[in-house]
Amino acid sequence: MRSCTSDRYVAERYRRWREDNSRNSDLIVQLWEEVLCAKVDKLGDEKWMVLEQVAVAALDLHKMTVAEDCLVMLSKQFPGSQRVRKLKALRLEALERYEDANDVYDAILRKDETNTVVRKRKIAILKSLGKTSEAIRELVEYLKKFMSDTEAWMELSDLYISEQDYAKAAYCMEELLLHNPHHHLYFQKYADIKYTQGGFDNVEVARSYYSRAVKLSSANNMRALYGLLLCCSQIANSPKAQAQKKKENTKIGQWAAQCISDKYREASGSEDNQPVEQLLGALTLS
Amino acid sequence: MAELLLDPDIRIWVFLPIVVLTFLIGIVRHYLSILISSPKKIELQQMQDSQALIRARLLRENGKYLPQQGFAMRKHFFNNEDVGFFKTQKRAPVAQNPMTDPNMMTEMLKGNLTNVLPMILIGGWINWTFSGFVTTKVPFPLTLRFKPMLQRGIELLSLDAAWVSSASWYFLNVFGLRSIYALVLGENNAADQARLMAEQMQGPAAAMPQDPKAAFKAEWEALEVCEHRWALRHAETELLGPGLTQGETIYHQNMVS
Amino acid sequence: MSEVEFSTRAYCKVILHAAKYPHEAVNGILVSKAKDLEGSNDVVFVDAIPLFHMALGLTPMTEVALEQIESYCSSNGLKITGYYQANEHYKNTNPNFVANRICEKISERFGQVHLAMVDNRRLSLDMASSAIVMKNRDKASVALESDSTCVAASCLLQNRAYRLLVDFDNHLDNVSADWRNPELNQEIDAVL
Amino acid sequence: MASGKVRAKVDKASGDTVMYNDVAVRSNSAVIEYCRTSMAALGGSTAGILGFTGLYGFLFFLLCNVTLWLLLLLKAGISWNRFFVSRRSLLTSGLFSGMFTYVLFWVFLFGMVHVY
Repeated sequence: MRSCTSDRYVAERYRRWREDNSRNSDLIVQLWEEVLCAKVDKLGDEKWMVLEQVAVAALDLHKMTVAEDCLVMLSKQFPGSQRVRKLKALRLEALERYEDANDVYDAILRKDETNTVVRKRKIAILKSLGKTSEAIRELVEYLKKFMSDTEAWMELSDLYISEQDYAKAAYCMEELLLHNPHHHLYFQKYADIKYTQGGFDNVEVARSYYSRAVKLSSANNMRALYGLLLCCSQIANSPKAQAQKKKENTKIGQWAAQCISDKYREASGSEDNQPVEQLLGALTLS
Repeated sequence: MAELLLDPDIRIWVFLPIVVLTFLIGIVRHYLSILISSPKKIELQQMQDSQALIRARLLRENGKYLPQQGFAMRKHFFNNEDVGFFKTQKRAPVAQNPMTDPNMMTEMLKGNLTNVLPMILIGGWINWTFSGFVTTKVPFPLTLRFKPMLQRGIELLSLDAAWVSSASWYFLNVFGLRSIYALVLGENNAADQARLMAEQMQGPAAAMPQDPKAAFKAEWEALEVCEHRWALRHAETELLGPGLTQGETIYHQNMVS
Repeated sequence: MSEVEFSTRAYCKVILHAAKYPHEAVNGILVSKAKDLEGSNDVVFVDAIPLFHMALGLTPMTEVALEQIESYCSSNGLKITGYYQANEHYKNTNPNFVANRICEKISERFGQVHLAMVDNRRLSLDMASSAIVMKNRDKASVALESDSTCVAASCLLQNRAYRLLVDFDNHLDNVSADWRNPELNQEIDAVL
Repeated sequence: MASGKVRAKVDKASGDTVMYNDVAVRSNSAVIEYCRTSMAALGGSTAGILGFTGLYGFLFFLLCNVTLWLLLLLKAGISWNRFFVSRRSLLTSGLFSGMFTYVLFWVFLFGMVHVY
């Protein structure tokens, strides 16, 4: 009885991870080996989803035997499936046989040219070969066809950041803002990029976006609060700013600093947090 | 009013079987349609068009969250006279006749096979097998107006409107079990005849792929008139509450007056 | 040519940080005792402070973190003397622009800075040899505090102690998570 | 990074923008729909077996609905506005489709038990 509830519980956790798209590879494989492996037949139709999930996680951890067991079961059940073929190609990738994997992906694409996952895998291969600029080029091509793929825009943004092309990275983040204009993390990241880009105007833009992120997260996003503080102190200290702007920014900066130290006081429970106070002193300028 | 006494055998051999049959047929239809329906194949071009349209719509709706420059760049990408996406991408008007496309034909055939055919067959069969029975009485009074609805198949003028004939009982079940199917089979199941009927009424026009050329034109027009108003102009003010700048505006007003 | 030595605590934290986020690049700061540095060319990293595992290339949070670490160091008699990074790529041990830029920034303020890269290929459960490569101009050689350092690191990895590790990103997600890692420090001391 | 699409709605009372997670809202209403259908079926069966006729049956339906509503509010607790957009729509939405199921079950069991 107890084991029955526990494997149901594990299946429940698996399902949640699948839905959230979270990559808990080591936990997935650990639970698989400890609990689910022997009882996978009890899961019914969900079995195949779990097997796929475990196979990917095992490949992530380079546990080839586990992955191969799953793959054998899956290909026995679904002999002609493209999805299983994709998993097999994933295994080839894990074995660093990129050429072979690429061939498999090409074959899948010939059958179904709208398979976005496979297209993205091909770009991922380029990335794992260290060919960042080629990956960027391919991803741009991909995005010309699939313009509302937010995941791809996100990846492109990160690739541009790693190439220090912040203006283009910001463009990609803008795309994410369009898709999800009420999510504070996107606003914060956009502001991060703008701040990194530097220059008076960009910092001002960053300040607006940090403020929005703070508002959307009801002042719970520490990064946005810190970012707001940084922007304000930079603007207020800049020789380009007029007196009134300086005053305004000092005020916002002080407000952000207040919020930050409130957060710390809340977390540490009334004990005064010396490094933070010092830091705020250092940042909040003359 | 004289009470009618019904033979208890009607209960076992007519009343109950209709309920059970309707329910089971719904379940079978659900699985049958899963069995024979093939995943819809989408053309790359079609996908690109629809994604571009989504992106343009989002730009119109949420463009206010971008800085001026970002918005202008995107608008230029879609709407520029020479290089804009909606201007340069030429799509052939969609073929009007679905009969020319063999894929469409088989899809339609399959749809008919699961929807229309069983409905006619089973409806007819039930009508034929269980015709002419008075099966039950609704526990609330009804006006005469309901007589043709509830007493299909029995033409008794003097019968109270609350009595239900077997054929009508079948139709009541078909419509009433709808939410039970949702409960048993989950949302979007194929067992729901009533929903399918509604689709049938609209005819095949709704199922046709939309014409990308017209959609591009419409989107281009909508985007053309869309102006950029930056929503974050007063982000800081909103954050701190009105106190920050209000003081200053009052000051200006005083200066003017 | 100077000698660089990692204390067990610093070394374990670097390794655990890399192990906690195997699919992402991680970076962090290495600190030494200020008084040990006087009149000596050799550097002993007594502690490591894990910084980020997401978006290494963006500066604002790095600035915040460096400010905080600086004030923590100055009040505890420590000094920032090094920077470590583990790349996202398995085989790549070359410092990228992020590493170079942060090192420049640090050396502007604190003088000489050592750049340590984690060699992902040498990370394993038994941690047979040191997985750290120094990438400075003067090619300093690396030493670990004692022979047991590697054993301790392997022990911690097997216990999955990396789940305890808190880096600055975790701290920003949840302010009550302390980037000084008092819990993990106890765990490391217990293993020794 | 983001979980589900977020939708905004302007709250008229305070003029504040309130964010909703679209996926979560939809899944909540699906669960409510489930409760409602089950309640209608069970309530209809009860009414049929007990032999309610005429107005009493409909009153019983309303009673069932209000009870379900109160139970849902009890379950949601003080922070109901974290789960549902409005409290009233919790009561009124889907009243008619629920009624159809209710009547069907009512007629069915009434017929089975009381007519013959």
